[in-house]
Amino acid sequence: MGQFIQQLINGLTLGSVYGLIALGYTMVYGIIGMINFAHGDIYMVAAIISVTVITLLAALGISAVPLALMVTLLVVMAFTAVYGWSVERVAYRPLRTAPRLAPLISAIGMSIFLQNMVQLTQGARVKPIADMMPGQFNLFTFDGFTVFLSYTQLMIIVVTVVLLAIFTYIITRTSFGRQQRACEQDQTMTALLGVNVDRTISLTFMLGAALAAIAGVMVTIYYGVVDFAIGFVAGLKAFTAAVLGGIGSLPGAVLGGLIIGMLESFWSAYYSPEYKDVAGFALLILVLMFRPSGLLGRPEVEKV
Amino acid sequence: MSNQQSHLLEVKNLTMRFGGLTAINDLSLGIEGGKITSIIGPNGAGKTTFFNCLTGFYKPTTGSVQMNHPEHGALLLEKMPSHLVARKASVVRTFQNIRLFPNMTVLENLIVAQHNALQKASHFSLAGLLGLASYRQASEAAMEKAEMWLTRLKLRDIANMPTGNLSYGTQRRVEIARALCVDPLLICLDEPAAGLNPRESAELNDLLLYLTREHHKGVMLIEHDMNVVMKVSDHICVLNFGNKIAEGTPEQIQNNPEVIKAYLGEEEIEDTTEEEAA
Amino acid sequence: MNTLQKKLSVAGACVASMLSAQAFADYSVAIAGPMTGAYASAGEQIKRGAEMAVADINAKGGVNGQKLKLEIGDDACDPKQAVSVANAMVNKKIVFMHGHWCSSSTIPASDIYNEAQIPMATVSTNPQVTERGLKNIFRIMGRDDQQGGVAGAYVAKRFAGQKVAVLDDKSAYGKGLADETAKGMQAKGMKPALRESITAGEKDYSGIVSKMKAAGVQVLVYGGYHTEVALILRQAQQAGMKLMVMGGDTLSNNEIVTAAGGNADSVLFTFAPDSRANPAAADVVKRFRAAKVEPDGYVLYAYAAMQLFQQAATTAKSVKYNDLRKALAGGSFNTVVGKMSFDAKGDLKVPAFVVYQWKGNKYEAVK
Amino acid sequence: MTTFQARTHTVTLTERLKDATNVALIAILLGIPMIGLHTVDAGGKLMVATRWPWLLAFVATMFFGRLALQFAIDQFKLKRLTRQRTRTLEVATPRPWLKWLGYGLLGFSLVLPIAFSDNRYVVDTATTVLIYVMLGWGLNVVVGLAGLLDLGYVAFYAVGAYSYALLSTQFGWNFWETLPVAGALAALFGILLGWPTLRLRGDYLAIVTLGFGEIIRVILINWTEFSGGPNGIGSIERPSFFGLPFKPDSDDGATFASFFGLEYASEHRVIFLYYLILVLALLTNLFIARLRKLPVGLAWEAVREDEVACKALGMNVTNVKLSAFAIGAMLGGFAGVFFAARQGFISPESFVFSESATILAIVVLGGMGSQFGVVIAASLLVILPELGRDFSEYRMLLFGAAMILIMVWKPGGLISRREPSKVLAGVEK
Repeated sequence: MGQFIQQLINGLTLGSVYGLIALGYTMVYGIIGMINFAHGDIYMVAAIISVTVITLLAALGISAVPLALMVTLLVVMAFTAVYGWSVERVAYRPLRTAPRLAPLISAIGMSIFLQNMVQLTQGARVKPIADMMPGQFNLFTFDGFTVFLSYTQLMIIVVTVVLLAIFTYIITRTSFGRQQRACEQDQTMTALLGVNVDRTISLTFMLGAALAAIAGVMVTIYYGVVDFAIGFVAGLKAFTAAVLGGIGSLPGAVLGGLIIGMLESFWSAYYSPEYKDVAGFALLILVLMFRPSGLLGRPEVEKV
Repeated sequence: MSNQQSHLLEVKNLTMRFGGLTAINDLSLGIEGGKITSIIGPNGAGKTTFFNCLTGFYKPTTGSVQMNHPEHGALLLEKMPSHLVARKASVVRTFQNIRLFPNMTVLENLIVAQHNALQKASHFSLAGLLGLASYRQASEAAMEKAEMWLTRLKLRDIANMPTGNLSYGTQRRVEIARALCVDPLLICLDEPAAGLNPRESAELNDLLLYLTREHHKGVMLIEHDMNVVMKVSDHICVLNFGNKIAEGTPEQIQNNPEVIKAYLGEEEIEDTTEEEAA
Repeated sequence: MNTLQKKLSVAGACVASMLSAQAFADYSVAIAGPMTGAYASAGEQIKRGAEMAVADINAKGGVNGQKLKLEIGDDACDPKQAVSVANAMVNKKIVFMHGHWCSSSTIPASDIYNEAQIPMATVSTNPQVTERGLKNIFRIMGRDDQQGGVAGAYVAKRFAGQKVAVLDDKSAYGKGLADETAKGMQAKGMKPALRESITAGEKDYSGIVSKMKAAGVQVLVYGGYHTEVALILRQAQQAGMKLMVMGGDTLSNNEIVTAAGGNADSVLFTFAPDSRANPAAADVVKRFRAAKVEPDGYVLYAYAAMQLFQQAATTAKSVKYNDLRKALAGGSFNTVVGKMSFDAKGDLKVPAFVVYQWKGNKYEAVK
Repeated sequence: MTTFQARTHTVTLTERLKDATNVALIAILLGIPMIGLHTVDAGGKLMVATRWPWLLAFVATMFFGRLALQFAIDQFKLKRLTRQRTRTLEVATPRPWLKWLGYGLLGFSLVLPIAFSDNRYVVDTATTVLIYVMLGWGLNVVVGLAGLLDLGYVAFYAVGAYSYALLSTQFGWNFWETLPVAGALAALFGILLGWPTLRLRGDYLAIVTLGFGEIIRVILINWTEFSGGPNGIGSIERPSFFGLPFKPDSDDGATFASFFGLEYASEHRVIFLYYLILVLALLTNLFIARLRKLPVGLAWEAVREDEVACKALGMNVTNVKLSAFAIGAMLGGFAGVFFAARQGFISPESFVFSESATILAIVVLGGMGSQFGVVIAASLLVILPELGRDFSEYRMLLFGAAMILIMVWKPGGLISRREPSKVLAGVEK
């Protein structure tokens, strides 16, 4: 029983991490309808930068946790947003009118480039940080199994919920959100109505990158160790989560992330971690067979 | 000539509801082979929805569409998957916004339309791969049929051009030619005259008459261009907000008050007073 | 000196030495391993060790009067790339290969070296590497079954009566080592309470940690690489578990200390007799540390491999395959990692495995 | 702000400098966290070290690089401008040089092993190119012709490889006996994958196929009794020349060398393997070229163009899609069988997602649906990393950058012209 609750918490945290990255995926996909394979690596770049920033802050003696955390988040978000902008400007803008699959391939190229760039500039070794938020709440002990919720886990879950609310507000209520949704429906028409499509798309990529940055910082603090190869697996899982929840829908991304996070945690705790990825993909295929546009996705009405 | 009493196609109490909206409300209609039947009505009257129910793209909420097929007997179209409607019941349609295969040439579009016959002849592509005589003959027959319709619709000299960059009027004619290559018993044309200049719509009229008189094909037409409808139609059915408000020969329809009211709005006739009061 | 600058200067030196030595460098020797990809840090170690060794040998007049030229192959632990690296090396007419690192790369590449009659010294520990009867393979590190046997016996003795979980990371190396250690434990009458495998390259192992916690596991025997061990250790400490870890040679990499958040004192691992304490290695170790390169893990093995070639080629007075192979098979060599001699299959004759334990930033042998 | 009179607007130097400074500014922001600062391992703890000179160098190269790039683009645009005026609207005439290039390549591929008979590395790389050409053609049926975005194509490659490995090691089947069986098995898996994805579109289809590829790989890794798990399967029987094995002369029966009175050399096997894959590739090309003209081939392309229209014409779209998956998978299976036979050892590491991504890149880069484009793209994407072997660490970095640059330069793929498969004689285009 204790283990069940513990896995519930672990699953919630892992799901929130997947959800955070999936949010970035869905926002980018939502606006230009393209699978941004490099998004996982933008998250990795953010994680690497957060290690540098956290280590620098510790060296400068800024140890008050809330202050250090706020500074790290802001700095990492800023730099990662520039990376997001540059990736879009170099690899995707020239291909905006190209056939659908061209940006997909340049995204894969960009993903390989980012991984190797970081390996060359920051070295291949694993980069650890001291535990920034030690301590946890020991909730209860049930026949010898103490269930705990660490501060970091709580922070990750709270941050995910808050971000989901903020970005849903941005997309649905603000004028920038309307421009984004307009771009997604019909870019040419939106441009004719006077919306600067290029700027909107670039801003979306920067927002997506900022989201990935927050996920990167959270993961660095939670797991305490980061290397240049974490982007690929995380990107794959987040993409699955975004599609499971219905690509293009923000709550869908978080919901998809939570489901996959939970499934993996319980599967590896109660059955065996060997086939947990198979379970994740099998669930996705099952859902898509009955709801071809994901759980919360808008069913694409085929206009005859 | 198909006999008069039993229609080629009988629509009985067809209703189509999308959630709260009733697109078609209890429509019954008989369509005769070898005749041109037109469906007219203001925009949003449910004409295209009717076509979609007819050709299996929408499953009607209630009612049935019965096809009296010379060989296969009575077929309930709404029970059949959409591709069987074309293959077994040989009822083919064209689309309001043209759906051609843009990157393929005009000829290829017409060959694809004869896919079923060719595929059977190619025996899962084996006969085709080995270049057996049976397949070669079927392939040549398909080319001849395509060439026949190309000539008939004056598309011969652009046969090898990709359809994507043809003019709007030409694309319409290619779509009709493609539909004819399926050898349909009933061909449903969704606003074929839209965007055609007078010369082209005159040619369309000749074609429609040619199809029904010479080839005894049933033709169903959704059209707003009244001089096409009134000129060629043998039978007209008028829809308004999903209800059939009139049916009959072009003359009957032209001076049917219900039709005029639906189309041209309120006439200055005696009951205008309570109109102001409402 | 930072890493990028050092790399460039070393590469510059290589190019310069290649150009200058072009005139009379007859012997091309090569190393192959994952210079890019997830295990690039191991590739880096091999490269450093081999470069230093070649520089030292060339400084002392090379081998049989010829200078050595070092060729570097990157297979990123992918069998397909390993095959193309092997073919490239055959074309470069190398006379000796120290590589590959991942067992799944060594096996396909060894067929090509065998056909092209090139002797190779590898550190891959999967038994299958030398079980296929190829005459050109010499393994300069113990095999999984030998390593597993020592580890299994030690765990059964020291942790008798405690609950032990055996995990692996589904890699050819990891699974082989975990299976052999479990066999070693069962031979001494201790049955593992848990036998699972996890996915390498991920971050979240909370599932398996809470499974071990629920099963009351106190000792984890792990087959695989140090990154995952550090993560599991960290997440176990967070879950309030005091977990002792027993692993293989890959845990000798000091990255595990930093990755486990500063203390990896509960990590034990089997490794060959510690070369750094070996007097013959003393001055080499000093020079490595002077170049800010900690000679742990595979650095000294790469150095030893080059020494192996030098001594065998000198005694055989030629680098032709048959002479060199006979010299390698028959002779016994003293290298920075101790004395080496090979049995019929090409495995180390007496692979004494010693159990070490991490103490802060260093590891020491444990009795 | 793209000014519309750009065409005649003479670009001033100040504009170029302003633009280059913008790029330099962005380079600074990009460079600070990655090049300016980096963490170094100092005795168990991380310490941040700085290398400002490297950052300066990076920014400078970006600044001057941008200037040079803009200058080159201006020249290119100017040249193209003048050239365009002289040429009438280029009607899609069939480009003869393409046909000659095709024959030239074919001739070169026949003669290559003889020309490089001593250089085993070139022959082996050429064999790898041909494997990827086979895989590219297989995936081209699914993605190029039928328009079904398949990101899990490596699963069929694995099915082919493992069926040959298992059949040859467990039951002693030789290469030629296994080939058809493995192809059929892969086709079956193709249908197994195709069936649940029938109603899915574009990216949803992509993620399901990606999932399918990962499921196969994870099963191969974990089901050790069946697939040898991570250790893979070794000592797979090498194909022999109609029964004559490629072995040094030994007493048990004639070998290839002894039969033909040649002195044994390991290159014989490599050259034989090259010709074997070449024959397979040519047969595949013939097979697909004919299929394209058959109703099934036309149906594939029709489904890619507009599925709804196909249904309206009475085409059973489900069968068409499944046949595309099956044929594509079968070709992937054949390539897998050859891969296992050539390498003699297979393990799950060879069937990861990045293989599917590379094969997809080959199809898209080659030009969707173009057989010849796949050949060029496959050679490019295999030879490029090999060329980079010398500067080992920067190899993959440049490979990633090359992929981006090529896609930006040729978004429609190298050969983006479609050869009609049915032509009405007597009608000029």
